[in-house]
Amino acid sequence: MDNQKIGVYVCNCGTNIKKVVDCDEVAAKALEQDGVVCAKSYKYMCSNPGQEMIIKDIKEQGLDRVVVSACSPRMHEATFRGALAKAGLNPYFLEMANIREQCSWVHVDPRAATDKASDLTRGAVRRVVHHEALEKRFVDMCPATLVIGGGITGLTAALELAESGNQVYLVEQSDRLGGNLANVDLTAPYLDSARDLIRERILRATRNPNITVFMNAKVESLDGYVGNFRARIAADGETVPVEIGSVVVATGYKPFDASRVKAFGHGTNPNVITSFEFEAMLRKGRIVTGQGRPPRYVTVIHCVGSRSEEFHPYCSRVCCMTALKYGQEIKAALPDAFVYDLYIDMHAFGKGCEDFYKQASEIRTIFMMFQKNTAPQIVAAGPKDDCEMFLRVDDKLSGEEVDIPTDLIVLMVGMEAREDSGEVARLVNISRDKDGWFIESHPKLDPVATTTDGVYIAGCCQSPKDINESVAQARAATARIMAKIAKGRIEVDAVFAEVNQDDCSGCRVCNDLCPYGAIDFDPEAKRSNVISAMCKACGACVTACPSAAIKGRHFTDEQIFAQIEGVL
Amino acid sequence: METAKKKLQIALYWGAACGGCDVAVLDTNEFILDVAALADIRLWPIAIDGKYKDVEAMEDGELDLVLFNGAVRNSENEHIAKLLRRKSKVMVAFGSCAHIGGIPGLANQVTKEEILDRAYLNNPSIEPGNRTVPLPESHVEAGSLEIPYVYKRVYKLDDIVPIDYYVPGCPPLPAQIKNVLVAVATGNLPARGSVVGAGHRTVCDDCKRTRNERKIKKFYRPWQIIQQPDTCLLEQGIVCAGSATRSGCGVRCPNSNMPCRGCYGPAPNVKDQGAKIVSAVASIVDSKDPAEIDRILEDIPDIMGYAYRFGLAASMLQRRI
Amino acid sequence: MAVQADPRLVAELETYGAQDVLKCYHCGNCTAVCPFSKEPFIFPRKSMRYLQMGLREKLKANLEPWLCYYCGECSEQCPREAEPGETMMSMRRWLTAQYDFTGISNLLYRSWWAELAGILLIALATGFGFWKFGTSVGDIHVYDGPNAFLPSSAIHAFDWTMATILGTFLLVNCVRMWWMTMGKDPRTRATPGMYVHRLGQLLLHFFTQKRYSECDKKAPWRLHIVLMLSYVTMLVLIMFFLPVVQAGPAINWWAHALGYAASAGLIVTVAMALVGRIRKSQTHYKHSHETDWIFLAMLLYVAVTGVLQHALHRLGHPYAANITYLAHLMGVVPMLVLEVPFSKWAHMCYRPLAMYFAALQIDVMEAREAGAVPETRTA
Amino acid sequence: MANGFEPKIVGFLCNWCSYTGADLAGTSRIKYATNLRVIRTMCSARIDPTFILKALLEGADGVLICGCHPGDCHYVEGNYKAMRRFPLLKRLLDAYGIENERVQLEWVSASEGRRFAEVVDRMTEQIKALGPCKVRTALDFDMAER
Repeated sequence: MDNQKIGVYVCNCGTNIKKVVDCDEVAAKALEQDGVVCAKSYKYMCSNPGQEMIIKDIKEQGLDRVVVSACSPRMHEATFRGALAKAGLNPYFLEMANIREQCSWVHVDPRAATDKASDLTRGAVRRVVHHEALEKRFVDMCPATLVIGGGITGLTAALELAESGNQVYLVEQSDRLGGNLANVDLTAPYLDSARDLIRERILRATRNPNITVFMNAKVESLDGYVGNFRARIAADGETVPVEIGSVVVATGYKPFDASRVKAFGHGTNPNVITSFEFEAMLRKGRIVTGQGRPPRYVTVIHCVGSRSEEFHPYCSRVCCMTALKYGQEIKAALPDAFVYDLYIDMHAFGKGCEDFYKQASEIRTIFMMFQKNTAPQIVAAGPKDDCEMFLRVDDKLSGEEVDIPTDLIVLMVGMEAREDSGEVARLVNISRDKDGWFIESHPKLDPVATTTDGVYIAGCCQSPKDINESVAQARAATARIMAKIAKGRIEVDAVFAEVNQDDCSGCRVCNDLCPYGAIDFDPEAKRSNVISAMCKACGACVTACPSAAIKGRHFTDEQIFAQIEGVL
Repeated sequence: METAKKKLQIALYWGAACGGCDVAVLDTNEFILDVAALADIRLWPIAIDGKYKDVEAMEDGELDLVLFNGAVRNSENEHIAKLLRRKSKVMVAFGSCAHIGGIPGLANQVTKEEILDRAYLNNPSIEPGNRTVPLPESHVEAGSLEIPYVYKRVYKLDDIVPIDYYVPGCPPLPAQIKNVLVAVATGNLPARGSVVGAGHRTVCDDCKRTRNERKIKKFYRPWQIIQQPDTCLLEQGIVCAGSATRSGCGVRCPNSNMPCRGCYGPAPNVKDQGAKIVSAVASIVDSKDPAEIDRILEDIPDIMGYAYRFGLAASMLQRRI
Repeated sequence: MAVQADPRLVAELETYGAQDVLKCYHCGNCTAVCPFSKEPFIFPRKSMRYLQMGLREKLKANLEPWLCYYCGECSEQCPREAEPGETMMSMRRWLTAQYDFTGISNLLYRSWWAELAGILLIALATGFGFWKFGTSVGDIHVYDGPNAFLPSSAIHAFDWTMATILGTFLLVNCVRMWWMTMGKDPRTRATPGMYVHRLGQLLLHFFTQKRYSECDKKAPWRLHIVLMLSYVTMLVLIMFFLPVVQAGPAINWWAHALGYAASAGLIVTVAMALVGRIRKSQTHYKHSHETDWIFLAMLLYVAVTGVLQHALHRLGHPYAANITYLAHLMGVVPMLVLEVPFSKWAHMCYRPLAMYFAALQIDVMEAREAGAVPETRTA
Repeated sequence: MANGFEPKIVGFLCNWCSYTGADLAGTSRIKYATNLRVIRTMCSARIDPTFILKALLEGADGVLICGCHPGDCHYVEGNYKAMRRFPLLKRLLDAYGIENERVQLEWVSASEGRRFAEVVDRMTEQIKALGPCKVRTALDFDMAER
């Protein structure tokens, strides 16, 4: 440890870091540290010239440890590890100090920010001294995949995989395939029939010999790790164990319960229906009021349960275009009917959607804008009025409170996370956001992977989305899976916990702490052991081990102690 | 046993200690006679007479071995420790107090003033109105009398003088004492700074009780529960420090149906024994509800007493601030 | 107070020339680009909104269509091609019909064949009447002086009679306009002092269309002012100096010079407007309601026949001049009867009145605010 | 008191939630106090009570422990382990005479950049009010003078 040669690289990130942090000073201070043989400040460390600089120094100056003070390691740790590897150095001899996201971007005082950056860099230098060379591990990749959810997303994923020759276990909770889309009439904005879209896929899926469909089924348990999962599927009163390499979660969404919005009286007023109830009418080909006659005035209300403080703050994304579609479908069926469209904001961002919005105007949909967090009020009609009721709207565009004649109200119910999303999340070990949607690995760069290797999310279980987006995600997930299948074996992280058998006394404190069951106890030897392939490196056992016999690789006590000393 | 060219010169002394370590040396039974035959015991207040000036008269390094038990609590402890260090080739911190502060170390939770107050002023056994407090220096007719000066806190021995070896235990297991003496006699010693006369794992390694599932819903003090004789005490909710305590004691306490209190100090790689006990014991509490967790943990009284029964002076933070 | 929406209003306005009203999605570009859109008269977006929602009463009380001169910039900027400019135009037509108590206006705007039939009917009646009258009092071969076929004194008297009748109709409609926009709503009631104070506005806008000149595009204003001044000159000459104008055959330059200039102005501007509408050369010419064509055609016809009868008389063809004069009258009378109180011509009153009322509404608002501020604070 | 005193706070942050939340505060350019020095762990379950003692020993004026909200752990239930250890650790620290506010446990999710900034600001203010932590000076003093 005494003869280590550490290189410290302070990134300016253009001006992102430099405008607050004196990068030259950080580098100069780093150079005073024991073991640091070179310290440089550079415009963009992540750029090719930046990486080349590190590689060159490793080769020419014989660096054996590298500290990069730059952005968050969540951003570029992989980049710089790659640079180390390219220079022939074990990639784990890298440590990053986060002086952008957690320093220059959040502070304004250059003196304090520079001091903090120096402290963080010192912590990294002290830590990297204790880094050890770690080797990547490889495990076999089972080519079968478990797809949870038989909606358009799950079906697409299953077909994509099966038609490439891979075994798929498709688990559907209900007694039919097709999911929510099976309840829809036409789709926006091109007015294709949902039935056509879904039926063909169901047929192909049920006929494909590579797909085993489990109906009325549930995944009871999922163990193992990427490439080597074991699931138990409960269907028809029995439990089927399957071995799979990957999991696609495509559990979809649940329509918002409109009766929760008391003002509309859904469930008590027969002329107030949800978009899904209206779809059923459209599929039957008969639009009627609760009184059984064709409506003269139909009012479509957007954002029921969405974009509201009381219910869900997010936009459900598909309701706006669906509402416009209703204008088209109503006018086609009842040319003399008036269609009111009550919205908060019109979200018409998809391909063809702005045109579709314009078309809705052209066919004389009457648009009204109401205030967020308010609900239009139903007002009784008088005997002389030719409508069932009035809807009182505080129209934002005119500032007027307007009573609009209405026979039938269609509530555009938003999407919400299914009640069982928490259960599913625990089952496959992924996280949910505050609204219950599953969280992706990276919102921009890794939208279908999750923080659990080998588990992918696609479609509306991740967040509300359109059919095309769901299908795209299903295909993205399958592409990721097939890439792994093609390789045959997969690399797993070299970071995991290991029990030093010489130190373990078999106290078994750690045994029940592992959520992955990766700790094995040998009753003969009275020693515990971590099965490294199953370990996800949380470190719970490392911390609990009262005899410090478990080492959390890359997060050892020594490394963290050194970092504590360094930052203070 | 081979006769040395020259008899081994040894001394045994005590600092802030109870005397148990000295008794433990005697507990080696007949072996002590071998020791006497093998070595010149130059100082051992509990067994033979000896004065400071005898020690002061020795050449530096004249003693081959000093077994110093007890922590450092006052100026006398420090003085004699430094003196013996100078006169000895090998100085061993003998027993928990010298090793890690021991029971006296628990006094680091309170101030010297609080201790004096409790011991000499406000205590039910003190006659009301008695305000006698020992002073470092008293003036009497014959002149000035001095007694050792009590320090503000307790130090483990190596805070005061460099130590060559540590023999843990409260007291050290007689069998281990034998091993140490034999090792010194034969020169078969490990690297300086090592713990000798102990194992390198934890008490659990030697414990015969069976260990199964680690999930605790309730903690008990030993007298609150009827024990399963063959089952791990911790598993039964009795806070046992065995899993966080260096092995070598012979599992004396758990074998006597009492939980380990940690006298052998932390396991070799552990930096802070109490923190590890806290971490291990709390980890296996079987609840996810903060209120319930609090309730369960409340059954552990006196956390310092459990975490640092012997090791407070050697813990990271060493004392109450 | 909630107001009731009438989804049928848009369709109603469409018969007045409104187009693509529902395409508007209220981005407000039109309002942003309009040089006249200022608090409290924010248009055309708000008027579009009232119309889309079918707030009939709101629209009736609305002065804003009259504050617009249709430069067309709003329609040009509209991302939805919702034609706000043309919608404002159609609202002016609709408002004209609303102000009119007879219902004639409504009929004329909604049915071009009714208008044509009306014109034809009045023309025939006029022709027949004057023929009977001319042949009974004079000789068709005599244009001027004793025994003249259509003596200027008689025509003069007829003009004044007609002006009185039409003026009455127009006045009633103007009063109705006042009621709808100012009188009905207690919040827009101005004090007599305010009415006197702002009277200058009425005259200013009547004679100069000062506001029109403030549009970013100046050419339409120029054309309009020439046309309007030519018309007014002609009106003054005819109403007050008809005997002088008609006397001859010698040319009386002090009167005739004005007449020639006015005639030339009329013919040229009307022709330009017609060509513009045919070619759709500018935004405000893009959409032409039937009434626009009829109005321009009649104006051109009247100007041309007026000039022609004058020329024939001066050139010494009294017979031809009289026949042309009769034809001229057959155009003038229906044009004035239908246009002045019931159609396009009425805007010469409504527009300056609207400017006047708008100024008053601002006064009322300011007065109310000045008085109301402390009240709301304590409340 | 402690005029101009700028405490040093060591933060142990879970990689998946609070560390990401701290990154989010950065990408959102939310400003907060400069006193925190972050050490990343993969899970709050890895945050050993020893680390907290070590930080205090090395002169930290405060220690912030952040994990995922209960029920939302990347490692299923690692944060519950942190939750269980914390009260016992607090009792230990209390016995050591360490003020309650010096060591805090907060649940901050990956989406709570603003909350993270608020937690840091609040804690910095609390520790500024407390003044410097005396552990380091006390132990140095012990060695200099008995």
